[in-house]
Amino acid sequence: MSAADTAFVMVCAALVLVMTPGLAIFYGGLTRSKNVLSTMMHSFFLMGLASVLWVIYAYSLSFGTDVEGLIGGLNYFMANGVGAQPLEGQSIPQSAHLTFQMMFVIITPALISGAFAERMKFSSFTIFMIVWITFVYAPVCHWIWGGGWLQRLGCLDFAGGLVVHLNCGIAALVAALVVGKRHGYGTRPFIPNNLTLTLLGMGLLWFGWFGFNAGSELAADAVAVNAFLVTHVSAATGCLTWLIAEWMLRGKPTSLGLASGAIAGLGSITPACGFVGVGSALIIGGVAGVICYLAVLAKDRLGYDDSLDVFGIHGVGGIWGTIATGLFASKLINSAGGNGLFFGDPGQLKAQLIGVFAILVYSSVATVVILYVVKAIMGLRVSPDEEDAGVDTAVHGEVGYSL
Amino acid sequence: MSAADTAFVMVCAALVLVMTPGLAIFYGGLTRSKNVLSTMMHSFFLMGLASVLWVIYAYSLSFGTDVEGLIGGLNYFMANGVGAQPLEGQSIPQSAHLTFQMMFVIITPALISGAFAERMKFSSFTIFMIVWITFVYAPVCHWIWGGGWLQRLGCLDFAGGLVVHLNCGIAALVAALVVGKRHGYGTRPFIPNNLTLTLLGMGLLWFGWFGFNAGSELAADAVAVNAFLVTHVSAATGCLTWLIAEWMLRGKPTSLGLASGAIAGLGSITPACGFVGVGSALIIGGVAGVICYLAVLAKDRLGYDDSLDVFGIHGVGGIWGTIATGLFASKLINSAGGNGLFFGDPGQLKAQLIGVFAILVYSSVATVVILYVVKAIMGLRVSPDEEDAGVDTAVHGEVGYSL
Amino acid sequence: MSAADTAFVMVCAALVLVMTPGLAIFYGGLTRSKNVLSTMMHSFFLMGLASVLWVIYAYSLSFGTDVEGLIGGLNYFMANGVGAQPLEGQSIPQSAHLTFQMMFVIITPALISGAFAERMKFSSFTIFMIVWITFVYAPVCHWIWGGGWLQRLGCLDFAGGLVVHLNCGIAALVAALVVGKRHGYGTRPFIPNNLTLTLLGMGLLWFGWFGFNAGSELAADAVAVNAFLVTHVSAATGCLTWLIAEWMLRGKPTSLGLASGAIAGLGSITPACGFVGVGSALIIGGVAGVICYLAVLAKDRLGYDDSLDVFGIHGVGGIWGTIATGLFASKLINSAGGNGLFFGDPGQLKAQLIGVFAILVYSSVATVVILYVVKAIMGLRVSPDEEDAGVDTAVHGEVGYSL
Amino acid sequence: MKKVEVIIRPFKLDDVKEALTSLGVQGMTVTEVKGFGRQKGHKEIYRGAEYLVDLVPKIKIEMVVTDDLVDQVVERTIAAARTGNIGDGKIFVSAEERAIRIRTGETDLDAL
Amino acid sequence: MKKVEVIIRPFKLDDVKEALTSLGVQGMTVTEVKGFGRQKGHKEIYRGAEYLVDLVPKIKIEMVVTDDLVDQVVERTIAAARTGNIGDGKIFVSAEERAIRIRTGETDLDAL
Amino acid sequence: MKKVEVIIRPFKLDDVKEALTSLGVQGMTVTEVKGFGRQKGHKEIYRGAEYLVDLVPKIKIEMVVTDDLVDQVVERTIAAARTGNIGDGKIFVSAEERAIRIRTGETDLDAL
Ligand SMILES: Nc1ncnc2c1ncn2[C@@H]1O[C@H](COP(=O)(O)OP(=O)(O)O)[C@@H](O)[C@H]1O
Ligand SMILES: Nc1ncnc2c1ncn2[C@@H]1O[C@H](COP(=O)(O)OP(=O)(O)O)[C@@H](O)[C@H]1O
Ligand SMILES: Nc1ncnc2c1ncn2[C@@H]1O[C@H](COP(=O)(O)OP(=O)(O)O)[C@@H](O)[C@H]1O
Repeated sequence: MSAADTAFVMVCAALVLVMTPGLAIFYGGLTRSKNVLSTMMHSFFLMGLASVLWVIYAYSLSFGTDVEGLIGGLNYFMANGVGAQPLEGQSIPQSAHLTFQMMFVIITPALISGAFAERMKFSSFTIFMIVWITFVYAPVCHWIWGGGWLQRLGCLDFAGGLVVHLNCGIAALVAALVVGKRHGYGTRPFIPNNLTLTLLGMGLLWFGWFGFNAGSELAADAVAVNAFLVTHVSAATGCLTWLIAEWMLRGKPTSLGLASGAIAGLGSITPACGFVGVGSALIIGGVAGVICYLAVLAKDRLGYDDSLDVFGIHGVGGIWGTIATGLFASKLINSAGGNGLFFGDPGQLKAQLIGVFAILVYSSVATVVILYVVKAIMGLRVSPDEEDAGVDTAVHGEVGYSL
Repeated sequence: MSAADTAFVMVCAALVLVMTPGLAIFYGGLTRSKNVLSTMMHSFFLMGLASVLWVIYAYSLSFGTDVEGLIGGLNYFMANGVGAQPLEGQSIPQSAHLTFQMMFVIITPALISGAFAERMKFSSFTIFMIVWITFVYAPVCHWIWGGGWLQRLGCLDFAGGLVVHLNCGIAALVAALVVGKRHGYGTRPFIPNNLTLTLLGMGLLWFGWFGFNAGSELAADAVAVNAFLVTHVSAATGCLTWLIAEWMLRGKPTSLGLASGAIAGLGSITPACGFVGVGSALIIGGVAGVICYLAVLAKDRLGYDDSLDVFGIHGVGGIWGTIATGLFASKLINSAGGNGLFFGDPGQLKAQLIGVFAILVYSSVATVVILYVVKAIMGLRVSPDEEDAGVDTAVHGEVGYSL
Repeated sequence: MSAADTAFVMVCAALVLVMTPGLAIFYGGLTRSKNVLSTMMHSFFLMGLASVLWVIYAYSLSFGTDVEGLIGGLNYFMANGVGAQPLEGQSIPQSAHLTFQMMFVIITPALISGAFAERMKFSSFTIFMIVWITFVYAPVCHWIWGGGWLQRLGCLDFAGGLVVHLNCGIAALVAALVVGKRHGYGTRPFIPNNLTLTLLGMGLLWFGWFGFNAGSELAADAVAVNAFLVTHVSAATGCLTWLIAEWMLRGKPTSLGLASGAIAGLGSITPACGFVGVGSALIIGGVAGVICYLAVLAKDRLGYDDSLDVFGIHGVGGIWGTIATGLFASKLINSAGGNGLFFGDPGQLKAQLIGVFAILVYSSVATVVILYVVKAIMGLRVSPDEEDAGVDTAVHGEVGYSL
Repeated sequence: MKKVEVIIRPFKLDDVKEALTSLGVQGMTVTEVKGFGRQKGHKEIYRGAEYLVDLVPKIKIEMVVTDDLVDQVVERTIAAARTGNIGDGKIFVSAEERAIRIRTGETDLDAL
Repeated sequence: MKKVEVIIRPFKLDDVKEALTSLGVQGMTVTEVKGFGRQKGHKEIYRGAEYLVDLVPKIKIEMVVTDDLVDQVVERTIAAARTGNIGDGKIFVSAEERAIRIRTGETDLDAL
Repeated sequence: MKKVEVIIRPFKLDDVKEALTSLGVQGMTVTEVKGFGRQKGHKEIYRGAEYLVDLVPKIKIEMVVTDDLVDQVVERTIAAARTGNIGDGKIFVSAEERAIRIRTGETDLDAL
């Protein structure tokens, strides 16, 4: 066991944890003020709910003894036997592995919640999330990181382009379609209630993302440093290119565009960060800022109400980043990784495309099934009156601001 | 000296430091907007005041050469001799120990300030805090962590259930009673001015608490990882059970309930986190969420104005956590700890109860004496007019928001 | 390579990164609400812009092979060759060094932006910053940290008193004069829109400053711990003395005074933190709180509109801290440092004064030239109408709050 | 000239504004207010404390119009703001004696 | 019908509201305003700058009532809102010509 | 007594307030409002969505004054609030029947 690696992973776990409050305010600031608390609660509530599921059984489903490449066994039920002893090939207590990964199972479903902000029933949200974590997050996590079939196939996902971003992004798209539009969407102005919150949230996300990406190396080595550096570079270029694209197309460089571009850059580099160098990161982030912006513009044409653009940013960013890993990965950066197309191995790109396809299909189908079942049993939306009054007072009995 | 442990403790000290701004906004968001700054200042001001007292003499009183088990000597006056050399049994420079512990002497009195928010005189607050840190915090810290009588007696407090939470909680209860109710308490609605601040504050507290609890091991080892993990688990169950209790009793799951439950879970696991496992943490946090909620409900019956529920959450949580340590502690988790009642040693529970009783008595009596003396000399409250106008403009000459 | 040092530096880099969002809200809260986003964008935008310049060429200009003591060569263009191999005398991958230093090139120009908040044109801001980073930041950084002439001369600047604080402070003063006053300055009240943001921003700055100062040791050793400790102590005394000065002179202890004093203390200890002990830090911070307060009062007499007091706090603090290093530095604290005047070496003070003088002259002259060129080409200010309407809607097409 | 004051549900603002401008109303002033009336409020809960909040958010629109426009204004406002549920709001009409446009000094009808 | 406009200290809102409803006033509209008058303001200090803020927070209540209620409304409001210190506020009464309830189209007294 | 309602640009508040107090106006009530009129609004952009915001921030000042002061109030307000650009605002004058000072019960002219 290495004390340095252990210290590093603990701190990185804390950094990933703080992304969820960061996300809560990032999302919270974007809704109308009558829904700011309900939006924030989605994220905060998952800090409770997902964590409890994780230590009880979801960690085991994800990382327990592999069953046919599809799912983990229940050998780690209730964190049984997860203690000071490192997993094979690791230099940190397994309890640190469980802890670090726990932060991912919080933020992934929290990201989805942006799709149905301002109208989802809290009870239905709770049930949906329990089922989604169990039947979507855990298996997908197992496939890619827990020794499942995609991992064996050589699909690379350093820190969660598939497990986290594409997974949440496509689930969000499905959820936006099934839950339906907000009342007044497209006809009335929906002005963010507090962009200072959103910008600060972006800052916390960027900060925490270092733990997310560099921490995924599970060791304080040069690969971790590289991941840290390229994460930053991609975020930086993402925010610049989104801003420039917007400035050219719409005439105004907005702070929300800046923030959105940073998240696009961060999401896109996530699968790649342990495998690509600085030059590639400049490209990955730069492309991310533009294509995610275009995806967001497309939404307004297509007319579905993915309220906080989860698919446009995380879905599209996750796809792009996973493919980019298949293009730009280099064994010079990480000998334990692979070579992408541009470094001589077209096979890596193929593995990445299979990964993208698999998650797109599985996560969308599973999410649609779950949502329709929940809808049939208990409905998904608050009543129209509650929606007009605002979810905060109607469901939670609170108001965000009394300034 | 271990560089890994040193790095870990420094980062943990930074994490504990950021809890105080977190607390400032947690508290600040809960008051009426005319008092938001004065409430935040209580916390921020202690980042200055308590730190200076600490390096000058309070560290020495707490950790200097033991005098009869009651107090430390003045051998570390002005941080004299506190340098690169580790303390016995530690692997970090003593200056790191002083630094890490300094963050605790900031947040403990800052927690108290929630009891008398919106009406305390700033000058009286200053004097009260100087005296309280000297005559309450320092001795209590010495008793339990500095080689004092409670430590010798075998009372376990891994990260501050007694020193921090019970200590501040009971002082807060006393202060609420001595300072008296806010004008209009119980008759007019007191609506939190900004729950987004409060929720973000909770997020920062949760984040920083990892440093608080895991850092208290002063080494990046498996015990620290365990502390980290169970801290998170207890926070998670605390927020769930408070929310559920509230949902059942009042019909609404509130975001403030969620946040309060998380703090209850965090406070309660604090003394136990280095000694108990995940299963126990699920129970400790789960019980904390319910009993702290009931304590808060009871306040409204009893009618005292502990404005931000410091006793209900930290006091009750501190008592519960300290007792729970006597129930659930296990040498399998930490061989340097003890076995609780459920692991075969009723003696541990006894030691814990003595600890609870000692701090309850000492801190309440000392706090009441200090407050009455300050009251006699200079009064404790702002004038009724100032209270109606708001402490922010009346005392500090500022307004929180000009949106 | 040391994993512990690497972990430490990565985490410190993350801490320094989070200072920029902290600064964004610190500054954002101080302007009028119609300019809150444009003010925050200045900082956030630099997270993108400065980072990209840094990895492409500015790191190389700063730390590339020395050319006549004046500038670095282009050997690290595009981070070429910056990888796992540590620089001489360091125990971390050079990529970690590049990463850590990247955070400094973000926050230094971001600090300047407070001088011309609420009126600067965004396009001109962008051009100004590109040129300033290239022609001011990079050479100054090289002189002092990259093996340039000031470093050879023995001028000490542990973490950026000259490179960051004095450099930005004097540039800010110049910028305030060249850009000119805000419309209505001195005649209409300019009330901060949201001091809760400002206070939280101060908290994040304080938190991140640990990474800034302790991380500058690039190793998790006793010098780093000392830097950490004295940083905190100086911040603490700074906030106390500013508050007391204000209380005595104006009759009110303000939360903004508290926050400003903390920043003054932090800025002032920055060059000294690796070389001075706790006692000296008490003095450095205490003096900083008073003289920066007086500098801010003087501004209102002199009548220039350094809107967020960048010169008064960072400029004056940077000068004081750099001189104080020449007074209080001690080889007992850091054998790799020097002895200040009070520890027997007047030569150190001389070196410090040369450093102060050099940066004052170079940065002010270069900044004035750059600004006049940009002004001639494209102007510096938004139109009077845009200024009255607010930069947020006029330039960025957004509003900060819709509560 | 008459002053027409309209109190409506916040989310109806755009509809009412549109209805009025299409009528030829060239200016109006909008205020965020809280209304107390038959519409019942909601419960808010903060830890132990429970409050019945009986002030609900409303929008007040004030416009000064020529006498002959009043009836149409009332009619169109009702059409645009009505949901049929309690709390739709009120319209009040009162006399206005003078109006002046600051920019030009024009008065009365010319000032509207 | 008369329109009664009341300007009071913010913390008196609940008392006044209660006094008025007990009188039978069924509706009112509340606005957060700032008042300038004899009550002196306070000093605000932001770093070097010092401002005298002479606009103090007040609450404005507007209600349209039948003529016969006016005297009682005035009386009760005074009783509830008075502290005796400068800044207690004002009551203004003016004529209102028409009132319409949007929900039902009822007019005048029926609309209140 | 007349009620004068003035709608101005926010940044003109101090100038207008000063002009009025120098005239002897002893009290006024200020509200933050949004105005719709000839002044065109601005575009806001939030990711894909683009809105034309045609409500611009304005300040409303209400004051009740004696009849003989009205002309001067109008004149001075225009002088202080005018920029000459579209959106300078309006002044409206209407009759006020009664005024009462809550603190003392004084009425009408004595109450102002
Ligand atoms: N007498 C009144 N004077 C002034 N405003 C009133 C009066 N009655 C109602 N209002 C306003 O009209 C709003 C709607 O009235 P309410 O009685 O709730 O519903 P409805 O108009 O459907 O009868 C109230 O919230 C209040 O703002
Ligand atoms: N002439 C006026 N017209 C409109 N509002 C007024 C007038 N005079 C006073 N007010 C309002 O009444 C409030 C209280 O008035 P003030 O002169 O401070 O105290 P008092 O009512 O006790 O004499 C002011 O803050 C202002 O809002
Ligand atoms: N008929 C009206 N009734 C009430 N308020 C009006 C009316 N017309 C204009 N206003 C107010 O006056 C403001 C300025 O009017 P506008 O037409 O934009 O410019 P100008 O006064 O220069 O002609 C508007 O924003 C609105 O608040």
